[in-house]
Amino acid sequence: MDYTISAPPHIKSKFSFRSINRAKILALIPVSLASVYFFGIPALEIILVAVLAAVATEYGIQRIFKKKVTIMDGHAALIGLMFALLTPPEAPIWIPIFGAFFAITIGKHAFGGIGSYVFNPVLVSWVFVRSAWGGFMTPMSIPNLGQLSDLVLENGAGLLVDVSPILLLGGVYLIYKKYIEWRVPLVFALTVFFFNQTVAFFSAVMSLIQEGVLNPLMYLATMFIFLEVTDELSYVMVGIVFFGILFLATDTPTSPVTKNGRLIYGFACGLLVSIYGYFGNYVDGTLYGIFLANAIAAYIETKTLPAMFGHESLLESSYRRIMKRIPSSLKFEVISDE
Amino acid sequence: MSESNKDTVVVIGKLVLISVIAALLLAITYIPTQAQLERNIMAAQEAILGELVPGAENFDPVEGPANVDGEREILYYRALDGSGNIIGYAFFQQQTGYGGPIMVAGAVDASFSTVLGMDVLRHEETPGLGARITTPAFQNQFDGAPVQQLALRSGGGSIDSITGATVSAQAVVTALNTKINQIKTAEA
Amino acid sequence: MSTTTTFLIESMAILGGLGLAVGLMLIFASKKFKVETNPLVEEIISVLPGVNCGACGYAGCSDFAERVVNENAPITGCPVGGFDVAKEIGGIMGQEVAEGEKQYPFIKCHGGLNCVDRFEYVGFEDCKAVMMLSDGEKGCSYGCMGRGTCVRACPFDALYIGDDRLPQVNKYLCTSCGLCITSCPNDVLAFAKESEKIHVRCVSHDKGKAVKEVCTVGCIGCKICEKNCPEQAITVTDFLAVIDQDKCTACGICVEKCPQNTIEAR
Amino acid sequence: MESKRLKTIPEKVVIPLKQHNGVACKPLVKKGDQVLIGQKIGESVSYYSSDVHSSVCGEVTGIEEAPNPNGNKVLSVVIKTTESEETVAFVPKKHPSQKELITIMQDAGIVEHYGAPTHTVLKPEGKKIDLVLINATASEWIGGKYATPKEYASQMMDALKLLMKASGAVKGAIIVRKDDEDSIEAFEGVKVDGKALRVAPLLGTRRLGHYFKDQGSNVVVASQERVLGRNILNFFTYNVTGRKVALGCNPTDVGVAVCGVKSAKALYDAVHEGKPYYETVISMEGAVNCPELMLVRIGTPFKDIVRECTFNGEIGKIIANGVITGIAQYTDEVPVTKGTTRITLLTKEQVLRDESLDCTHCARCVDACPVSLLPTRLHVLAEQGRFDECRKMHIQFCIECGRCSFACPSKIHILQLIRYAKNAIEQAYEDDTPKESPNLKLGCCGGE
Amino acid sequence: MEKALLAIFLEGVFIKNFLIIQFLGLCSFVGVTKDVKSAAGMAGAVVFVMALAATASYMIYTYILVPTTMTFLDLISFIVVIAALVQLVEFVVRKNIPALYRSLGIYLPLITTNCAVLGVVMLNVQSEYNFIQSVVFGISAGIGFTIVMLMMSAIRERSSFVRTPSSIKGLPLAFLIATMLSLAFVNYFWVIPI
Amino acid sequence: MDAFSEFIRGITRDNPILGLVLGLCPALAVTTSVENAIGMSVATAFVLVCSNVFISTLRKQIPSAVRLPIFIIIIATFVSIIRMVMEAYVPSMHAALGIFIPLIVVNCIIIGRAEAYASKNNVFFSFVDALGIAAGFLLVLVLIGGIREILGTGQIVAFGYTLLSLPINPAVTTMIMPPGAFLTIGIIMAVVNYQRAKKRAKGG
Ligand SMILES: Cc1cc2nc3c(=O)[nH]c(=O)nc-3n(C[C@H](O)[C@H](O)[C@H](O)COP(=O)(O)O)c2cc1C
Ligand SMILES: Cc1cc2nc3c(=O)[nH]c(=O)nc-3n(C[C@H](O)[C@H](O)[C@H](O)COP(=O)(O)O)c2cc1C
Ligand SMILES: Cc1cc2nc3c(=O)[nH]c(=O)nc-3n(C[C@H](O)[C@H](O)[C@H](O)COP(=O)(O)O)c2cc1C
Ligand SMILES: Cc1cc2nc3c(=O)[nH]c(=O)nc-3n(C[C@H](O)[C@H](O)[C@H](O)CO)c2cc1C
Ligand code: SF4
Ligand code: SF4
Ligand code: SF4
Ligand code: SF4
Ligand code: FES
Repeated sequence: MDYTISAPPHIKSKFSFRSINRAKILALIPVSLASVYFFGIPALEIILVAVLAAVATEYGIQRIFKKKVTIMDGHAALIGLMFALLTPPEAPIWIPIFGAFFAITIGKHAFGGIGSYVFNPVLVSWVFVRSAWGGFMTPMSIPNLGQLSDLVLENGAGLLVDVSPILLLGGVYLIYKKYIEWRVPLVFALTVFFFNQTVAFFSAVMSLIQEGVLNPLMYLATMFIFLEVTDELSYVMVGIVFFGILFLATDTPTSPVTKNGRLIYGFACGLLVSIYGYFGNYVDGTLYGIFLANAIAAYIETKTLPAMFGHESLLESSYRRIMKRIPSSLKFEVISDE
Repeated sequence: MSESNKDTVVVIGKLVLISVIAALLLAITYIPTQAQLERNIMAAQEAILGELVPGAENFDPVEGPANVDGEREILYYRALDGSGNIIGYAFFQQQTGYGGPIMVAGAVDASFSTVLGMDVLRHEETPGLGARITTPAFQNQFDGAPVQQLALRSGGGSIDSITGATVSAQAVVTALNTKINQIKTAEA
Repeated sequence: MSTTTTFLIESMAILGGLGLAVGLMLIFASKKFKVETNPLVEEIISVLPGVNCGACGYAGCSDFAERVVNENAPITGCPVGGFDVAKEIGGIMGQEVAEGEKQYPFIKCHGGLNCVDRFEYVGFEDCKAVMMLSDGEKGCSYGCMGRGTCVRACPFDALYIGDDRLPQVNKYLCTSCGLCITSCPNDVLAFAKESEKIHVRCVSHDKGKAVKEVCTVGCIGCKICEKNCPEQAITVTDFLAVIDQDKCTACGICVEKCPQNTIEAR
Repeated sequence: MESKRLKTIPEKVVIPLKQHNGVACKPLVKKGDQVLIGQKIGESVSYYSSDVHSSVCGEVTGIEEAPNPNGNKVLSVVIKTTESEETVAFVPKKHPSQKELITIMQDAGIVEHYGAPTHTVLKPEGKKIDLVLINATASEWIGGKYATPKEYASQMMDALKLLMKASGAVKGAIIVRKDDEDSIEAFEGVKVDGKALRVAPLLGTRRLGHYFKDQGSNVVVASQERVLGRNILNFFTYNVTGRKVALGCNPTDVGVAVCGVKSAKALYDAVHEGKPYYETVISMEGAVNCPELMLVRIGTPFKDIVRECTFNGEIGKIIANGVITGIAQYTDEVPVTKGTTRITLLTKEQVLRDESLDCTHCARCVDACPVSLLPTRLHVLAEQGRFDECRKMHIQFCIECGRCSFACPSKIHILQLIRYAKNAIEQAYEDDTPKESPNLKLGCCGGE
Repeated sequence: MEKALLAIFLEGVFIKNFLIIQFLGLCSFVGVTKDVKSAAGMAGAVVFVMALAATASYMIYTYILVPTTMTFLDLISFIVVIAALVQLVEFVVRKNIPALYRSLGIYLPLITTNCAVLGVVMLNVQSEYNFIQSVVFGISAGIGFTIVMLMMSAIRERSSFVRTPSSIKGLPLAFLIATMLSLAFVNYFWVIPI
Repeated sequence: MDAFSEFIRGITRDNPILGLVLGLCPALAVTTSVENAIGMSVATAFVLVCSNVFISTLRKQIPSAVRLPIFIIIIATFVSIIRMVMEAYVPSMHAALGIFIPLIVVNCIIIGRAEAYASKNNVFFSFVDALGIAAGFLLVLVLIGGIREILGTGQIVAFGYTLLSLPINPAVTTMIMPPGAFLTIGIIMAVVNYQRAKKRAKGG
């Protein structure tokens, strides 16, 4: 047994499931700390209890079914933490316990564990808990804040995660560092942005019509609304939406694997979230919307598989037409050492 | 060929025979059950009216104008005591809830100040959520509730809504309010 | 006529009329769109296990059913269904079947931990995958590599790799489909009947010295068993003992005599 | 860096009789025979075969199946060496004709390092070659190794002319790597037919055709990014010439012959120095203290080379060629062959032993794949033995570049599984040559 | 009852989705959703039969049963008509599109006993829809059925690439997925104001 | 063939829900409470028994070409009868089961049994088979209904009696909503599968 043999390649990238989970947890630490600061001890309790419950459940299940114990990969802890952040601070303490338990058992392991689940375990659990005990999951309290703007410190009713949108931008850093894939969050964010700005645009046009304005320049000028932070847009600038875009929609097992599929999925997320948000609110809307998008992800995937022999989809042929213009030497980019 | 034609006739004959027997059986069941059904409805309405206005001896239906077919719809009932005095008004009203129409029965006293009671006849609400409008806990709130207070607590009234089912509770309250106002106008 | 009687007759007329119409339509359609099918095929499909494993040698259960009806494929052809299914198919086809003895895969190598490894392997856990990178991980190029290609080939979860790094068969789950046997790149597996008690658990044709270097339980071709067998059931060819199961009486002498403990009674 | 000859002569050499794709050579010696350096010991038996020469003086101790760097055992001549340096002269004809050049190549055993005998690349049956390329992008270390840079450049130019003559092509080019400044400097101003050449950058649609016209010459030197992978020849050809070569076809199908620097140099040596292909330059990589280039005799067991280097730590993995596509060896007895460009050594600590986790559908492999396959699907289908579905998902088009395996955070052995499935498919379907790539639309064999 | 067509439509497709909220047609839902192709075929067949059945039953109900006050014969006449229709379709498909017949195989006759088809018909009667409303309801129920069949089958197809515990593989997994689809629909679509 | 084992088979191996996986719609739709589950099972049992007996009596007379239409007419007749009777005499139960009473017609169990059993066996065994299947149906429905009701409302109330109540407060409302039905049956099936696999591996 002198040497090791294995198939090539003999080196692998530094990313691992574990490092990705750890990075995500790290990125969520700032907002967790802020929520403890503003909501006080209940928030701390919820976070600790949810993480502990998730890890303990994972350990228990893996022991009972005689599987390898994988609590050290950080996935269970991440699920627990994410559930906790989606809980309102005044929820009774058994809510995060049950939520973490349900997420790990039904959401994760019933489907087969890491990578095998089709629905984000956090969302599975959250939606179940929300529909079972709606009253406890409705955000009530308003964190006691100073005069900071909404984007830095959210001044509305909230779940723990709603404390501060800006503190969630660690997720953007993770995208930059390639811990998180970029297509879904980008298209998601753009869709939400344009949906709301378009709504604002149309309502502005409608009000002009009602006022009987005839000057076409006035109508043209409403285009500038796309550059403003409209009321509609400001409803979206809340922690939960940022969290959904950066951390929930980007959960890889629940999004399509094809490149085009991911673009469509991001669009679907954005649309579903915006529609719900338009009629209802963005707290439920973000979570229900992404959950529903999870359900159609598989279908998107089957429809965006690489084309069959000799056939090309519309999307691909236009893609190819664009690619033709790009210098061919750029296409086979050399693998660099990251 | 003629053999198979004969077969065909037999087959179809048997099919028709079975159909006819089925029809006979059904018709025979239909006649008594239909009669029972009509009795059920009458009894249910009477029972409910009686429950809502316990002291009433008699219910006098007030009918609306005749429609094209010459039928008159019963708008509400005057509840009369033994001596023929009006002690209240009872009514049925349909209102759209969360899952579909809700048929509410209600009664109000003669001075339109106090609700005498409320009951739900038919509904399609979610079991466990909206369906709780049929529970005594919800319905008892209406017994003797002042008409001015007839609104959900969130709307400044005295009625507690059901967790997770505001729409259903609101529908019941709206039904009562609408009809009471209607009767008040009609009687004034 | 009373209203009740009218009512009854009317209802009978309506439903009778409907029945007539439907009947006529169906009869017409069934003649117009007639397609010949063999109901026997459907019946056989319904008794087959429906795993579509192809162990019968045909393209799935329905193909097998069709062949049984149309091409006289053997009614005992489904190894998964075994005797029970064969009997049912026999019932449908009007044939008799006699029950044969059940066979299970037998692991002809006892190397496992007793056999040295030549290198450390990191990669896809599969014997064929190892074979693609080298000519096997074990010192003995004939033996079981214990990476479980057979385990993954079994559609019924009947195999698992035991603590000795050799595959084990769960008899209750095994359906004798033989897929594991064809999957093994080293031909380590073979069917053996329950009644066959004595087995040589080695497949190495290497010379005794070479075997001894790598494996403590391999057959070294010393012929002691051949000499001691009272029934002359054992012959050593090409440095490997082979037992003729027809002659073997399971006396167990060879088991005792084998210096390498290669022969086993079970 | 100077390339230096291995200090000691190995005790024995193992010379495989098949160091090329095609038919194995027939041994010309038998056990007990004495052989000299450069003596032909294996003779080609068909056009798709190339001769094998002894690299040492000594006695043949056996002709047996011996471990080969490709992982299998191959019939090889084992020679016990003596100190003598007696050489058999290889006298090529002066000013050979096209036909004679082809014969010289086969006689001198010149083989591309990826396997094809060079003469079959230049003169493929039934196809006409109009352009010869020397790909110097993969091996920048060769610049200045055989000689000084300028000498190297002029040798390559000579080799290119020989190659063009052998193939009958009118045009030829040497492609160097864009960031390989040594080579670019060496080739800058090389004179061809009295005209000084400039190294032309290949950019966008400015491919070779443009520079042939621009420089008014039939021979150019161009620079180009490096492409990695198994079917890189096709991409290389496409990038350089714009001619599309379907996966499963060869550049020769579109009239292009692609040769490597090593075979070009070997051809130069054979024609001008009378030396058949029995020595080659390899580099040492990985845990080696001083990565060095070495001129080694073909057939030298790895252990003799390894012994001459120093290491940081205990050797855990010996890889023939590089870390991305190289093959790990279970023994250090394997010999250097004409296909060996490099020996990579990893210490026990450097060896990856990560356990494969379940696929998380993170799609990093999908993003990494240069031919737009879905490795995330392929590896599962391969593992589950669903090979038919693998075919439906175009597994044949995988160029085995290994980027997917590299990228996978779950450390799944994707490429290995893909090869596993391809192997099974090859066995199940005799002729499974892909004719057209669905994703890249590289066209058919011979088609534009 | 007067009801906007859009409301009927949205209700039929989403809010009261036949499969995952009303529990109509579950047998085919768990039986024929192992791959997208056959799910699509089955859904197509169901939608087709639904449309035919809704029309035919509306005619029978309005022009035969109501005038003769024989409404108590509704169930039996509807089911006979549906059965006949399905068998007719089966004959035609088997003769003219054998490929489709082979892939749908035993499921065509199953449509007869598919709750969704009879469900549309009975709900039409129960809700006292007029002809246009009946047709819109039938179509929307069909679309809702198809959407969920496709979602379900795509998810189940994908599930064959992952490691589901063996005792959950198959039907239990199908029900777990249905749980999630149901949770998603129930919670999401109630926001649509109608 | 003995009657008792035929009966038991309907509960175990040929259990309509867990074994044959037929008739799922009513099994999920009406099991919001034990009471509804019992009501539904009884109605189904009535139709199942009557149609099985009727069909096996007539089995020699039924021409195979129009077998299915005739079965359906027979079944639909009994369903219509039970529907009218329930509407008249137990109106509240009728209202609770709603559209699923007429849908008994298309309950795959009934037509399946007619096809697979009653048309091939004599009256007595058809009767026993129907009883067994009906019992199996009842048991599973009551199990699902029980789980959903106790978790979903915190108590089990049937026919005016509180059979069981839990100190769970507040109850898991989702369990009596549609997702709860799928979740319950999914988990029940998984447990059954797990037990079966375990038994099989041990040679049972
Ligand atoms: C805000 C933030 C910044 C991070 N910055 C880096 C970084 O610059 N480089 C990096 O490799 N990982 C970064 N990470 C990820 C983790 O710190 C860490 O790399 C990971 O847990 C383990 O990575 P390893 O596999 O390289 O050890 C960052 C994470 C967060 C939340
Ligand atoms: C991810 C990865 C990518 C690599 N890409 C390149 C590359 O683009 N170019 C390169 O010269 N070497 C690359 N290498 C190193 C090669 O594997 C090889 O060892 C080295 O390039 C020498 O190859 P050569 O002899 O063909 O020049 C890469 C290594 C890794 C780990
Ligand atoms: C002309 C030419 C042809 C090549 N053909 C192959 C080939 O067929 N297979 C292959 O694995 N690599 C081929 N290569 C790639 C290089 O040989 C590469 O350096 C070698 O495989 C080791 O590289 P690595 O260090 O990146 O693993 C070819 C390179 C050149 C220049
Ligand atoms: C599955 C589900 C069922 C619901 N059922 C009802 C209901 O029956 N009655 C009601 O008023 N609201 C119902 N709602 C709406 C909701 O719980 C509640 O009305 C709002 O949260 C506050 O008005 C339901 C919501 C969901 C998700
Ligand atoms: S028996 Fe064969 S397939 Fe099974 S583990 Fe051993 S070598 Fe592998
Ligand atoms: S152990 Fe072998 S023979 Fe038995 S069922 Fe499994 S694959 Fe078939
Ligand atoms: S599948 Fe993997 S090895 Fe094959 S071409 Fe794509 S990335 Fe390279
Ligand atoms: S990179 Fe690995 S984990 Fe990610 S999708 Fe590909 S195979 Fe799966
Ligand atoms: S019971 Fe509804 S489709 Fe079978």
